[in-house]
Amino acid sequence: MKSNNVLASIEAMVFAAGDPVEPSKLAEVLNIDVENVIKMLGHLQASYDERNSGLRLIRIDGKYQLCTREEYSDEVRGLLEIKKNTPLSQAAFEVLAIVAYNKTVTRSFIEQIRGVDCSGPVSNLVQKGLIEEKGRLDLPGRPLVYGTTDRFLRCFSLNSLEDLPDLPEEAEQKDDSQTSLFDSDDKKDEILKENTENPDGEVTEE
Amino acid sequence: MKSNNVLASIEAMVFAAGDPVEPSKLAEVLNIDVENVIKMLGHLQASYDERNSGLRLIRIDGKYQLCTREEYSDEVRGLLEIKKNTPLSQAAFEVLAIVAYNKTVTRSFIEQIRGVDCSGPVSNLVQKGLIEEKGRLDLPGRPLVYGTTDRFLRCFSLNSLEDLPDLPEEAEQKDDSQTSLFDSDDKKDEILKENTENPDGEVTEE
Amino acid sequence: MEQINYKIDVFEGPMDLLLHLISKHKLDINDIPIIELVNQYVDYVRQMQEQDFDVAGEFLEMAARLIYIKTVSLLPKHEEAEILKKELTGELIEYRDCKLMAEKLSHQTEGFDRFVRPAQEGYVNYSYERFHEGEELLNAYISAAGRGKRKLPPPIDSFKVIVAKKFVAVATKVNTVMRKLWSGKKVKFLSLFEDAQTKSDMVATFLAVLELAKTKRISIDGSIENPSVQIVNEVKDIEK
Repeated sequence: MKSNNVLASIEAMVFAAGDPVEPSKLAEVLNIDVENVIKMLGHLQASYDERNSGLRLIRIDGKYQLCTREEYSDEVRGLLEIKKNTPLSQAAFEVLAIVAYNKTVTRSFIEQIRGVDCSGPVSNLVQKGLIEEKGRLDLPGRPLVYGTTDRFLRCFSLNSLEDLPDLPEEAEQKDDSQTSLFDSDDKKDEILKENTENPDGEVTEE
Repeated sequence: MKSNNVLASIEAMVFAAGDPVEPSKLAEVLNIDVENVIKMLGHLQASYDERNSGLRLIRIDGKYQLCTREEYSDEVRGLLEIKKNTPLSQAAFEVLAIVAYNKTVTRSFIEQIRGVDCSGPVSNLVQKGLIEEKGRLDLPGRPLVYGTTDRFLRCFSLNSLEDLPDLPEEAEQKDDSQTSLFDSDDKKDEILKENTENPDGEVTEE
Repeated sequence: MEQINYKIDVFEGPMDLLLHLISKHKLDINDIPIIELVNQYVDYVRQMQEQDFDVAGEFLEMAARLIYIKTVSLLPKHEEAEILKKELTGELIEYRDCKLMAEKLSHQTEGFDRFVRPAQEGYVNYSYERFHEGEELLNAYISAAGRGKRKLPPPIDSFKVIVAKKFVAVATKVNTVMRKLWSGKKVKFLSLFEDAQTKSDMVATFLAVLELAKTKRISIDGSIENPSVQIVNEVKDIEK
């Protein structure tokens, strides 16, 4: 490998790693001396600075990491704020609802109900602070259990999980006279209105 | 802000975002025209290529993302201790093809074409981030609808779904009595024309 | 017939197997010779069973479907058969295209060698800050869980019965029917079905009768409501 390519491959590795990387690890992968790697990292560092890149290569504790240059932190923050404020996806809403209505659940429980892998929405909700890990189940594999957070209660203006709107299935047990699929639309509106006092209504249709 | 600095701040933002970024969002933060941002992104793209960087700026579905150059995949895998790609299974490729060519589909649609249960490959592709939920159909059972992701486009080097490869000529010629799911639009017109002489043609669609 | 020695895992399902048989025997996908295809297919499925493969339900389902198409195409008026055949042809073409596209995709995977990274940390607190109504959660829950009765996928065990069910071959039924008629006496058509234990038993028996009638080894007469069947055989003729 030419030295130019070594430089580029170091750049690629440091980029993909995200976290700070030890030069010795890079040396191991490339099968070259650590001194050589450190020299290359120096070149890389200089080249980012010379061309006034928006990025820089920093050294922390002998490890190296790519990050944005502090001059642009306002812009970076601005962009990330916009991204952060994208509303919850339908998938995230459903996962959140399953966690909330069941208080504590494992991911596989959520996936069983939804019929699809839910690792994406689950970690998204954890990042947003709406659900959190509540421990592990004493089962093979010791699966993590998730529950909702105080932030969740605030975002949905709830005092506690007891305040969640009643589920229609409980309603069906109490009173199944209203479960017909053929309820007329205005009937449905009525039911929706009444739902606060009379949670028996059929509200499953959109 | 000088144009050089605009370039650097765009670089910083795209880097920090991780995911593909819409030029409109960059424009919003910088308070400049989208056209200008897109021009800058073009410059940035060229500068990564010219200096043989280990990174490149790619365009996916009108969005921009920084990623490592494929030449250095072995080194990156080595560092991240990722095994060489377990290639996708035949089933996974088939499911991807169906989802990609039809844009959004339910699992039962996929299963209808493949004639076998597809919950395994579908879940697997969701987990790999190559397809994702796009909502639910307003039908009994509220079936999930799947579509491809930006990651899918990146992994298959596509700018958008419009870039998907066409059907091979050979295949198109033989089956002109049937409307295939994968026909391009002008092909379909042809078939419609022919169908007048051959009214038995289309019986597979619901 | 040549020894069939496929490996089951080569096929993605019945459609895949059918496409394989069509190309192997150079059949015209736009005008499938259904009887030939049924025979090939059923032979293959039987091979799978003989080799102790855990034959998936889908393969048997397709066998039943093919046999049904074959049955109706043996009827004097076979418009239904034509429609069913067209339907199958359409599905096969769709699936063939799907395979072609899958093949194409599988040749452009260099993008899997590009790596990205997660968003840079430390700039933004990602805590959610929007406000919602509780109703939105209720609706989301109903969407996810259906009406609280959404059927979870049935456990694998529940398929055992179906998968393990013996697939009745028409060939064996031909022997059974012939044995019953061997005496040369007229036998009530319906009586042939008396010891049928399963639906596929009955279908196979019926097909066997049709096959035998077609090859003029038996004759069918009597009223439509209560036909009878008799062997047409040289031995009997000589005895006369």
